[in-house]
Amino acid sequence: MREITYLEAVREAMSIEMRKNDDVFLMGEDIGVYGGAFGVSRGMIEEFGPERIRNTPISEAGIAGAAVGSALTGMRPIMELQFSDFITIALDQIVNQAAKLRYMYGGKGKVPMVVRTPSGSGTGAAAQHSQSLEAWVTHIPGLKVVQPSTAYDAKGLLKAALDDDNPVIFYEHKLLYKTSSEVPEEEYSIPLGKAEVKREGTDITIVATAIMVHKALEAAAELEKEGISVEVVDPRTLVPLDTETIIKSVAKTGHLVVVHEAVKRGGFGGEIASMIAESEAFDYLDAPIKRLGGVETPIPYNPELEKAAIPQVPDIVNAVKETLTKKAVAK
Amino acid sequence: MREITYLEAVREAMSIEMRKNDDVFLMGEDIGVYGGAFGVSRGMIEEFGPERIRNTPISEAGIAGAAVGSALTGMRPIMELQFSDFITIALDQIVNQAAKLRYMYGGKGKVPMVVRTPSGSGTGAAAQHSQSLEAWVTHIPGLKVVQPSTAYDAKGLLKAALDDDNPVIFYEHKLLYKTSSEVPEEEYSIPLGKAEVKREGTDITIVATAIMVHKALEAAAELEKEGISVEVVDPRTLVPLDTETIIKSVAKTGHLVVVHEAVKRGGFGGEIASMIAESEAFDYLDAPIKRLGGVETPIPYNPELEKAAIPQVPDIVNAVKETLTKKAVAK
Amino acid sequence: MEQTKTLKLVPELSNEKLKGLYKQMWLIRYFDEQVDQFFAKGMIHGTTHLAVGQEATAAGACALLSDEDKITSTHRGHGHSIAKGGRVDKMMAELFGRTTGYCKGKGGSMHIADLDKGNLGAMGIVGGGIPLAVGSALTAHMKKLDYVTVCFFGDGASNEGSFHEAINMASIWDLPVVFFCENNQYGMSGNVSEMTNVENIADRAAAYGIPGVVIDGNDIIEVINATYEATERARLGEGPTLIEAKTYRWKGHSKSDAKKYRTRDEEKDWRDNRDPIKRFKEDLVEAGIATEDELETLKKAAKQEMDDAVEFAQNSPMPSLDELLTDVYA
Amino acid sequence: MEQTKTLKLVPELSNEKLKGLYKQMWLIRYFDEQVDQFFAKGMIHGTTHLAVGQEATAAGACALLSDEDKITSTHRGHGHSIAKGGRVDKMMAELFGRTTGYCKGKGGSMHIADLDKGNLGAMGIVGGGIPLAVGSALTAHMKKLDYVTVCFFGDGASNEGSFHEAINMASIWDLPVVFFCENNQYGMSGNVSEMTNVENIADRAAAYGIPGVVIDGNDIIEVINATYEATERARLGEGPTLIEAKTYRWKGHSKSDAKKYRTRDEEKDWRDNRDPIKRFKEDLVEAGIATEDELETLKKAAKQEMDDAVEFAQNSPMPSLDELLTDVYA
Ligand SMILES: Cc1ncc(C[n+]2csc(CCOP(=O)(O)OP(=O)(O)O)c2C)c(N)n1
Ligand SMILES: Cc1ncc(C[n+]2csc(CCOP(=O)(O)OP(=O)(O)O)c2C)c(N)n1
Ligand SMILES: [Mg+2]
Ligand SMILES: [Mg+2]
Repeated sequence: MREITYLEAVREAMSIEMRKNDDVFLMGEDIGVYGGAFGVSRGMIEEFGPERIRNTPISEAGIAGAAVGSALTGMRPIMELQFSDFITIALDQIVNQAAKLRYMYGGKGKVPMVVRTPSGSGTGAAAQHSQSLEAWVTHIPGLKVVQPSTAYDAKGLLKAALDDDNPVIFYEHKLLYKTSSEVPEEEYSIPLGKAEVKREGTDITIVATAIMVHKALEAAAELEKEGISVEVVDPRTLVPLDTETIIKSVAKTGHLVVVHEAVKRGGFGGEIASMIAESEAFDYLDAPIKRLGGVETPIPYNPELEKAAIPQVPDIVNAVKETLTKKAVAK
Repeated sequence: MREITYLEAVREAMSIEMRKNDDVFLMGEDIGVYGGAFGVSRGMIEEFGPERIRNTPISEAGIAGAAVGSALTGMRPIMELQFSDFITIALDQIVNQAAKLRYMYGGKGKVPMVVRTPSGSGTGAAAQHSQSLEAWVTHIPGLKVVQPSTAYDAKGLLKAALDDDNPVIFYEHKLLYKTSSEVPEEEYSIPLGKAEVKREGTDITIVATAIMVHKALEAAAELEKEGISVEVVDPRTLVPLDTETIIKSVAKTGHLVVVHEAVKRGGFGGEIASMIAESEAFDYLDAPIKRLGGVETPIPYNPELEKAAIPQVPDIVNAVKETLTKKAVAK
Repeated sequence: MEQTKTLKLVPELSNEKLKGLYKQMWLIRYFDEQVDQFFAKGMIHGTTHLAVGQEATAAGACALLSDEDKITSTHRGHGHSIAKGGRVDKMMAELFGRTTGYCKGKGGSMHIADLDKGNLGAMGIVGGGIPLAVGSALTAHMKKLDYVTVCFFGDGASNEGSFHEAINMASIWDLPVVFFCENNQYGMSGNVSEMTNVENIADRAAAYGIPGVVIDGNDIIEVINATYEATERARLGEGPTLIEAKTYRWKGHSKSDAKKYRTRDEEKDWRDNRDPIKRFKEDLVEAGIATEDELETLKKAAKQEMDDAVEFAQNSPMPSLDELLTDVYA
Repeated sequence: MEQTKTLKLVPELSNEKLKGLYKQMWLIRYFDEQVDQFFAKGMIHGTTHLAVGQEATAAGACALLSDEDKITSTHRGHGHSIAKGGRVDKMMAELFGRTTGYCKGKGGSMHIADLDKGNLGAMGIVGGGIPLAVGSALTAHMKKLDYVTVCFFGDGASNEGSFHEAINMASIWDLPVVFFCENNQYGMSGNVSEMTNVENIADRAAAYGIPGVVIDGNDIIEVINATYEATERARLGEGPTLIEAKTYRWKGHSKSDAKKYRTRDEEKDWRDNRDPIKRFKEDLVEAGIATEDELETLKKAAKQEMDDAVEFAQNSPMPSLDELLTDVYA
């Protein structure tokens, strides 16, 4: 099968949908001839024109609100939020309006919109352009939250997000944009709420999201050399979360490491770890759960510091080893 | 000792500080003759005048940014955010500026500001005026997060927040405003990062925040009748978090229930529970950790539904009983 | 059309329609006065924001809108809802938290919506509805539908960033939306003259290159005319208009308000000398459109409608607890 | 003062000062051209926003500010930093991520700050610095200090809600702040004429009842005069001014930009016919303030300063990993 990049997969999913459904359109800053800050929509204005590839002023709250209003009245907008850090400006419309309207209105109306936004560090863009704030939106009933880790997943999950009648926040990792995988040309949908076991293993489960899936796989390959069999689970969507697949894996391996790029404190790893600590899998846990996440600092500019701010392959390798040696004592 | 309300305690802490330090001032919507939406600043404009009790336009981003800028240049602003739900509008200035400036500037400058804001449900104000979003700010390095549960704590913690050279988000629970406790007239400070054991017990630990502290205490009193000895720990500050006190308690009781009003999914309870699941206390756990939090819905208007949306005393009682009966099997 | 000339009405409105508006204004007033009493008696929980004294803006701005046309409303939205065709029984039931309410008891006073009638809903976030209205107008523009969206907001809301971002977007895209500012002189407590440095909120239209119009919001005829012109302009694809209607809320901001930020004299002046209902009544009588008696009958009918609504609400069932978890996702 | 008359300067500036500004403009240009090259060669990581072609706004607006006066800067802030007294060696070291940089390598191109010199810092959030500048002005107002704050932002930023909220607040409180819009015609790619519906950003001053001034941002004399008047007004307690300086960025928005949104002809026109440095040079020579030779010497000195800065930066140490966890809390 042909390989395309994650970036192309996102573009393809949007384009296929836009060809079929006039209600779908893309709105955001510099998404026209510029093609978006990361080039995701490059070429789309040429195909779909400026009405449907709608360049906006630099007005994140306005764009988000316009997306909500158009969704409520029959369109299916895709909003490109140029950097996910800027959700700080758009949040009122996303959290207080999009997520709540249907409930507040007693089940009337719906807000089928997708907020696509690049997140993560590694580009040297420093503290205000490198955050991973997905935990915020997972906390809000009414929203769905997606974090694809591969080109294949990106295309299929975006299709599902576009088909969904609810507001979906779709996190694209900047460093994944140029990664490739086999992606069918035709459309397909990956249901929201289905995790994928990206690698099977028996000794320990690593639940990893976005770019950390790849680092976990690298770590797993290294650990294999030492005879440690690692299972890597990629939740793919944080809301809804496929707790079943995660619990099943942990029940099998008895060990859990959770890894995300977002700051550890208050990150979604806490949700995953506690979900396990509350679940029947707790009884199968042979060692404390280990979470890896970003350190408690803003993302620094210097490239070496920047790397040190988030989990790297050796950190995952170490976490696995520590977990496997630290058997539960008292129980 | 005299008793005053939580609301009065907050006002007193501000007033004492403002009498001593000209750099401290209060800024927010309707805090002047109106006295603030909940009456916290009532009477203050009469004492301190309109320059220091500074009524603002309805411009949450502007107010927050003005607070940041004034803090950076030598003032010590207190911002009253009328409802904590509106942090959605102020967040860019709080998260991308206040929290990060010092780090981005390589350790130069400081942003000594306090954002005081009422949170929580129970007033019938529905989905957009009843949230508990404190988990968001706990995720942001550079911020401190405080959640007092009593008048005494409110006064002492606010003093510490005002003395702190960093941005502090200070959550006041609306339903606690009218609760009273003994509060010294003179000033005192409760260090940020010190939990308090609000009730000692031996069978199980409940970590509860804000109004849930009181519900946990009620539950503990009921459970005592059945011979169950509950320890209630109030972290008081979420960032920094006094992990030591919590771990010590869990190591002692071997059982943990975490309760907060915020929506369970993605709430700070996940951080507390996973912190324990990762710590040495894990080995002492005799049953899975149980988290209680708000259900996964916006807060509804109808008062019965509204109550059902967040943990109540019987829920806590049940959670404790369940935890105590559900012993770990496999370990 | 002798009488409409006397009324200085620009669009043509039948006498029936005008009398209907008169009754509607009473319905709005009765509704909010009833709510006020229920709150005072502790029969309704939560909070509420009453528009007594502002009946002409809601009724006038919606007078010519069809069910296809949309509005976005605010925390002070009962009047908008009624004016856009909302049923007072379902509204009152909502305030009582009943299943028969517009939101099945889940939204309450601040979130009444009636999508079938084009009421996109009341928003509790000040300024929150403005970008939403632009989105609604964007749909009309993109789908080539000819509805207009009238966006209500207050003087206080005009200081929110959302006002600026949204109006700018509407202005560059010439969207069919009317920004209708009900300047009732105050936010919660801040007087507009302290909170802005301009004489009129409508002056802000200059920042977007769109028309800004100042009208007497207590004169329903002026409101109808200005909204008519703005909606016509919008439907022709000429873009948005910012209308500022000067008015006054007679009651406090919300259920508990000592109103220290203004004088009783000021209140009395507006109440005695600028009552929008009284004014419309005089206009109708002078123009020979209706007699005092006829108008009295309409007023009584409004009262009856309210009484029925209250009965409906009070006799409606409370939602079951199962309702808590439904309606989150579509 | 024959020459200043010829220069149409309103405030008095010594010849030395004027020549210093000329050198400073070159320093700004050399700095950004150097950065451009380093990026092209992959010697600097991250991204950067260059202000080549906009030297007159930074240099002119800061020309009369003291170290007590403050500025807030933007993602395109190297020029502001230099103009406010920043050292190019520490700036370049910052871009190289070195400990000797302004932010010890933690901030990079987008976050250079120099609090001692009154540079409150570059903000990567478009519009993010505007409320911050208002806060700085509020400090001056409350502490009765007589510094002014000059707030730089772009045409694109004027569509952010923060612009609106912040200027409104400054206007009602008459704060000593100058809102200085560098209208370089584009945001990242959006032309100002597509993204606003007004002829001038300065027209937006009408929404706040403050003066709005349009100037040629490539004529440093106009920039100095307008900023002088605005700062004088601010210091007298008369409140803020919105200055819009029309200018143009010669380079792309950031390190990767195919510039499809504009023509090469347009670029050439600005470059050939409206170069702010060339223009200032001609003015200085015509006014008899400096000879061509003198100016050439200054230009060379600027180049030398840059070369030294690069050497300093390249020879500076990288931060140790321990630095990661420091400086989060005060
Ligand atoms: C974003 C936000 N800020 C503050 C509030 C609290 N609040 C509710 S109504 C109100 C005053 C609004 O004033 P205005 O826009 O003039 O409308 P009015 O109440 O006069 O109808 C305020 C401050 C809110 N609901 N939302
Ligand atoms: C809130 C926010 N939105 C978007 C961006 C991405 N961005 C960086 S610079 C820029 C263009 C800014 O245009 P303008 O204000 O005119 O300044 P200029 O770049 O022309 O100097 C954009 C969209 C950002 N950094 N912050
Ligand atoms: Mg008002
Ligand atoms: Mg620009």
